[in-house]
Amino acid sequence: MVTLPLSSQNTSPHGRSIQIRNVSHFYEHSSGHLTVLKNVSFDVAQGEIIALLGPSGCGKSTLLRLISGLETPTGGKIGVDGVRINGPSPDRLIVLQDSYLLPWRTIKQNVALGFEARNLPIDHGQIDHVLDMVGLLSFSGSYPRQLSGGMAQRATLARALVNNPDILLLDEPFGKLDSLTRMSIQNDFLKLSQSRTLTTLLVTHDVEEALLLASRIIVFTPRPAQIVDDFVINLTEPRHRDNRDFVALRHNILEALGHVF
Amino acid sequence: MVTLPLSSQNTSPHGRSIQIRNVSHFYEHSSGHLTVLKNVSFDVAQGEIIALLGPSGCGKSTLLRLISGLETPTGGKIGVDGVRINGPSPDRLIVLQDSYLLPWRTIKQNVALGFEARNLPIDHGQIDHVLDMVGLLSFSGSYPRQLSGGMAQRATLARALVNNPDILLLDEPFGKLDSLTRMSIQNDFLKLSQSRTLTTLLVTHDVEEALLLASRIIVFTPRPAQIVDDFVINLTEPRHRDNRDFVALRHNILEALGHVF
Amino acid sequence: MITVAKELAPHKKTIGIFSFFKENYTIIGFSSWFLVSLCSFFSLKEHNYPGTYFLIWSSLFFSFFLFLLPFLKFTHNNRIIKFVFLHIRWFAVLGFIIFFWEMVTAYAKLLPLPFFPSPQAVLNIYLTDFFRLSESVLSSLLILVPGFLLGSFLGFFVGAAIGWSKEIHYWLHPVIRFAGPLPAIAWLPIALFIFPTIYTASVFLVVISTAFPVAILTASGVSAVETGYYDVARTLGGSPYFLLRHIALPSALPQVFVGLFMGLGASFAVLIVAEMVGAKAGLGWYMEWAQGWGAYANLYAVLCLMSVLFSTLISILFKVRNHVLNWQNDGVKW
Amino acid sequence: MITVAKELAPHKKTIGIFSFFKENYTIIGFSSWFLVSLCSFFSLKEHNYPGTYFLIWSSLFFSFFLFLLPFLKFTHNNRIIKFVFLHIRWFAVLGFIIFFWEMVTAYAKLLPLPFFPSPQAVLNIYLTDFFRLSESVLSSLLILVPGFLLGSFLGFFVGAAIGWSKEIHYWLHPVIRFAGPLPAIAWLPIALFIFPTIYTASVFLVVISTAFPVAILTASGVSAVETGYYDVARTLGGSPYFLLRHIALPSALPQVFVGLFMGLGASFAVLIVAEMVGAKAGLGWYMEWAQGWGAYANLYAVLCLMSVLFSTLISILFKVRNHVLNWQNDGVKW
Amino acid sequence: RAVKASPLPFPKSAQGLTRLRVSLPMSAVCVAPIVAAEHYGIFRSYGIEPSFLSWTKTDALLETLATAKADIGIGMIMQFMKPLEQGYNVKLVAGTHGGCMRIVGSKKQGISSDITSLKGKTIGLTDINGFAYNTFALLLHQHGINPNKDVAWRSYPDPLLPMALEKRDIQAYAGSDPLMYLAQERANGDLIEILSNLSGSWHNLACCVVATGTDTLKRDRQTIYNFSMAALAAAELCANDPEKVAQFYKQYSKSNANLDDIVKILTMQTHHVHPMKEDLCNQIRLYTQQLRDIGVFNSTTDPGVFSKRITENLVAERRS
Ligand SMILES: Nc1ncnc2c1ncn2[C@@H]1O[C@H](COP(=O)(O)OP(=O)(O)OP(=O)(O)O)[C@@H](O)[C@H]1O
Ligand SMILES: Nc1ncnc2c1ncn2[C@@H]1O[C@H](COP(=O)(O)OP(=O)(O)OP(=O)(O)O)[C@@H](O)[C@H]1O
Ligand SMILES: O=[N+]([O-])[O-]
Ligand SMILES: [Mg+2]
Ligand SMILES: [Mg+2]
Repeated sequence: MVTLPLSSQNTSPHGRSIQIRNVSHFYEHSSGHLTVLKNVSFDVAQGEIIALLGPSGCGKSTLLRLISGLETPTGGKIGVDGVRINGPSPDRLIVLQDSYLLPWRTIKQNVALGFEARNLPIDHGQIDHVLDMVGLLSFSGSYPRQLSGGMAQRATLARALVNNPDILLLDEPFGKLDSLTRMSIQNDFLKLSQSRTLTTLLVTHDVEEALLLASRIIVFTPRPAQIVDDFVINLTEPRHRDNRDFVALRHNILEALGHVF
Repeated sequence: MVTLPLSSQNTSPHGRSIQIRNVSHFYEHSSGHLTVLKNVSFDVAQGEIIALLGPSGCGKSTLLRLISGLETPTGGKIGVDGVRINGPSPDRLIVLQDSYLLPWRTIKQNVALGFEARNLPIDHGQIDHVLDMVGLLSFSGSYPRQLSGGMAQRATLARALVNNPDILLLDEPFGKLDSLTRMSIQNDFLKLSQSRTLTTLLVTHDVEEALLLASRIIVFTPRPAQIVDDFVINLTEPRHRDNRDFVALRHNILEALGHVF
Repeated sequence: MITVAKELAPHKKTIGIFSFFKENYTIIGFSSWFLVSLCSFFSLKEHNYPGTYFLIWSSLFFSFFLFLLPFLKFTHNNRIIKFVFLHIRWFAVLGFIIFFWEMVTAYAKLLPLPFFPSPQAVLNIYLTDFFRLSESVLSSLLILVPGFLLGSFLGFFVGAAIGWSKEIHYWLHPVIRFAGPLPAIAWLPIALFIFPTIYTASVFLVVISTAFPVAILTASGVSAVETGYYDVARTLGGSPYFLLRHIALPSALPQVFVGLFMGLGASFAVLIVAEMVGAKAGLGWYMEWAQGWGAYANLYAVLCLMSVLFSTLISILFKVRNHVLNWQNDGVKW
Repeated sequence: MITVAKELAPHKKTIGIFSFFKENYTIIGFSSWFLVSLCSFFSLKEHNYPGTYFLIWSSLFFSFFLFLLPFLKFTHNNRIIKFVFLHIRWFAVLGFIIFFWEMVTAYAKLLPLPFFPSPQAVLNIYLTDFFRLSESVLSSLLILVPGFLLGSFLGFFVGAAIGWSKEIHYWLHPVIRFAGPLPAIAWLPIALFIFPTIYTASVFLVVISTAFPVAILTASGVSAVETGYYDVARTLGGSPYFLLRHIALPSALPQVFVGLFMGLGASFAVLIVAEMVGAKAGLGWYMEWAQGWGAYANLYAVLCLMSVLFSTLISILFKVRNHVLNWQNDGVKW
Repeated sequence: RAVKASPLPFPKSAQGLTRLRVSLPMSAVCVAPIVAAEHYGIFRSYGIEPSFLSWTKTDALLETLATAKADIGIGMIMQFMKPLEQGYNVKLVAGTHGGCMRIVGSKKQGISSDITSLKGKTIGLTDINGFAYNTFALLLHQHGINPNKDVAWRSYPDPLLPMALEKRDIQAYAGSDPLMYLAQERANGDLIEILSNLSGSWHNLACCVVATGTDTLKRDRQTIYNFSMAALAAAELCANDPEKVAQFYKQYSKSNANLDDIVKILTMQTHHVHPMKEDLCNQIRLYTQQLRDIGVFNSTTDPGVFSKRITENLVAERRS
């Protein structure tokens, strides 16, 4: 792994590769520090889909928050295209674990939030297109409280996708969907990310989902999260659950997780 | 299928088998009826674990609510051990899709709710035992808002199990758990239901979960829900995902669902 | 809940309110109001003034309206008839209450006058003193409305500032904590001292009695916003102003309306007291005037008028709230 | 958020409040209070009464306390010192405000007396009129506390009944909607008429001014309970009483406390007005008395006392709420 | 209506005197003759032993009479008028004296004895709708000044009125004696009398009246008549020898007025005005007319009918 020099100024307009160098993080609690990440280092190449697996509470969401710039690591550096990040940016969007749809806005207004936040004209065509993709076009006038958990999750995804980010940080984005909807959304997502050479970090609990979507799978220890294993996935496309290599990889990954557990 | 005569008086103290006869149900909306179930008939033998599969919004949760007695079907009859049910009963517990932990009670106090509701002395030993089983013993003093979605789901399960019901109606009880916790809880649940000859109806979106746990799988059409298929599962125990019959059954069930979809 | 309107089959609704018992209530209602009419007719000899005629005719009209109600149900389905049907039991009982009141005052004279006037005497005030009463309502509204609006804005902005900025919170929160609980009425001597006219002093009192609860509740609301919403807006590129305008304030609105509700209630109280001090018109002035002349019928008339007016103003506030917060459905009910 | 206390490593906290700027504020605070002391010392010739001595000594003491504060920080960590450190900037500015007030009144005499008394003149009231002031506080509390408690219980039970029972809602909701917005002060003539003594009439007014908002908010709270909670309790075998007692009421408590907050605020207002009318002691009476005699120092003294007292009462209410609703953390902040 | 059992007569004292409970404002100087009359044995000579209940608020006066807690009520005529219109069940039987209220204004602030100088000014009061307001609303109206539009009224506790005048918040104030009298004394000639209910066409009108319940009249008209005559005798005593009355009354005076002041006030008040019978009725007709004109009374109230209805001609009835 080559350590890139990370400078503080923004040289590339569109970041696509991510560098994570020796990142550590702790939270301050009333009575002391809680270390959540410990010396995590890895690189993400442009267009990669990396799945992050690890036990509950190990620090996966924290890592995504750090990369998004919502929080600053207490140790180490995070860069995009070799430039150290400095706060959140709409080029590098995070979809949080909880949906946080604004309850006072309709679904469509929620999806339009990115345009408004950046003072851009609202692209209604694009919004409708994305809503259609996640199967919520007929709900664009509904309020979040009228949606099921799975629908809210899809709306959150749409709210991010509509902004055409270069990097997408997804925190268990399909966790609340039923199996059929999940399959269809996973397919759509795969197509989308292939066509746009989107760089994606995907936190998931579902090993099969990771195997179906990711080009690399990183497995973490329990808190404080450290990398246990880093699987590069070279399955024949289209991937299929019953494929032999698939089943073998699942075994290995579950074992890595199991050791962890 | 033999139609049992359903009398209105309670003859058997412990109901374990369930009879569902021609059950239909509609909800009244401001502008008309919304039919959710249409002529659903099936029987559940004592000790069976039946998984109910079907597309989102088809009426699975409604069926469980009807069996629990929280709602009365607008058509047809539901019986337990041949006796028509008449409102909810602690012998026949439902675990709702949303956790509904009382936010003003600690987890332990939430689990003790059943004892209090029936004016029974609180069995602290039993509560701790069940909390331990779902891995929440160290959280017994926490309030629901301090729990993650998965933990809340486990607490809800504990709140039902502590009452030793004869019939358990579970509405996607493991949906929010991470894969490892889910596996461990599924195993515990399997052991528990075998040792106690518990009769279980399990709504799930996860076909593999259904195949791992159920003795029968019933697949429904979209709303109004009607039975499409009824699979009896005779896999070699312990069941395993990579088993040939398992894979074949999964195919068939997904097909049944797919047709539906 | 998922919208299902599209798939709903239209069906004939069985309307429960047209049931046997409800129809019986129309008969009971008819009887009670007819009795009121009869009783007030016989009181005409001693109570020969407009209020009595009005009571006779209006109760007669209403009793026959109730009598005809069951026959109207299939022909009409308009809002008034629905409303009356929904409250039919109340109307029936109300008829008996007024009949009873009529009996013990105008007819049997069991209670001493002028303390316990008859219904027609109170009604008569509305007819004969209409001009002064409406002048009073107008005059009170001229204090209340600008004061409430000004106070709402002031409270909202101060509250938003306190909830949003740690620095402003540091400096203003102690002020609010100590000055806020002081009832606006306690400011009266100071207000009269500072302000040139009673009108401006009264408006000032309404302003502060509204501004304080609104500020406290707005500050609570803004500071209780879930950080997740801010996170979402920040990643999407929102500026601090965007966060305040599009996240903090809308999210605090339910609390703001609780504050407005409190403030409006407090305004009524302070309005009445301020007007008692020296206004030339207004509901508080009228109350004081009626009390000063020992005109009890006028006193009760203005109390009823006040209760209807204030109730209506609160209803308007809640209408506005329900419109603004149509995405919320578990707030305070009115 | 998940409890992590067990796994936390203990560590030495870097306490931000002991920063450079904060220490400078202690010097500024010291100076301002020292100036107050000095200025009041030079006013002794013309203001030779207990209030001035008290002001001299207390501001001197406080200024030296602030001066020593930076040296105390390592030896002590008690609550008072923490509190002062936290509010050090406020105390510094407060010193300047009082110094300024002192200058324009006692020293430079720029403002006309008796309308603008000096700080020592106001302080003097507390020292010389201590007995009557404490009698007034006591007398007001004797109206307020029983009235508020009674009103709370009444409002809670009526509200619970309205929220719980459709039938009770049908009959009582219109009454609440019309009588509720009427400020309790409007009941004053009637209360004085019905109740034998001013004391009972005042308590009655406090009762209704508390009961109405509590009833409205309790009813809202009970009727807004999510049905899912009822479902859970019903399947577990809960009786209707169990549902009311263990689901509806606890779930409505946050709303009930908003109602109690509103009611307490309204009680203060009604208390003051009721006492102005004809009581022989009490804070409202004292205010009226002070105003009547043009005793502005007394007026400001009683206003300050009222603001501290009322603020304390509300703080107590919020302490109780935070204790009862320790499971909730997004309610109204005080 | 069912015929009521004949009511009980008034109780007698040990000396055979009829006991009467009289509600009156003890601290108002104008009732001094009544209070003194008891001391000087006038009531005894009419066979009456009165006990005095003091009232301070109109409600209290009205209520004691309505609920028969007192047999006789003495108060300002204006306190009775509106309740009587609304059916208050008492009769006015006599007037006790003429005016006792005045408006005084500050010369420094441009007030002169000309009533029109009040236009656009603010008048201070102790009670915004007390009987001072009620009285002067009428009088101002009579002098062509609209009491609601041409002047402003503002209430202050009575010790604060001079302060308010000094602050120029008000230019005049209205009230009853001894307050007005004392204020004038203190003001070194700045305060000038503008209007009183002794002035102009009101000169011979009664200010305070004796009222009694209709049921009380049925019990014993003779005693009520005797009381009225005693009150008249007391008023005559006062008119002729105010010093004698003041001497005894001094102890009841609320304000720190000295004997001389009380005498002067008593002299100013017209204690020889004490109408009964038709005179009283006519005076009330006049008041009624004026109350109607300023909108306190309903326009449908007929002054002639009303004044007959609410007064009782004790002498005429005595013969039957
Ligand atoms: N803002 C915060 N302040 C303090 N502690 C936090 C904060 N956010 C998270 N934590 C703690 O940090 C640890 C890691 O949290 P994180 O959400 O990153 O885990 P995760 O791997 O995403 O877990 P899950 O799979 O359950 O989503 C947890 O123990 C959590 O309690
Ligand atoms: N109380 C209710 N009143 C009116 N309509 C309802 C009610 N409960 C459910 N519905 C409607 O009935 C339909 C079936 O709901 P149900 O919850 O039974 O579906 P489900 O199969 O459990 O779906 P999911 O898999 O999403 O949980 C839905 O369209 C829903 O909107
Ligand atoms: O503040 N409220 O809970 O409505
Ligand atoms: Mg996470
Ligand atoms: Mg469901």
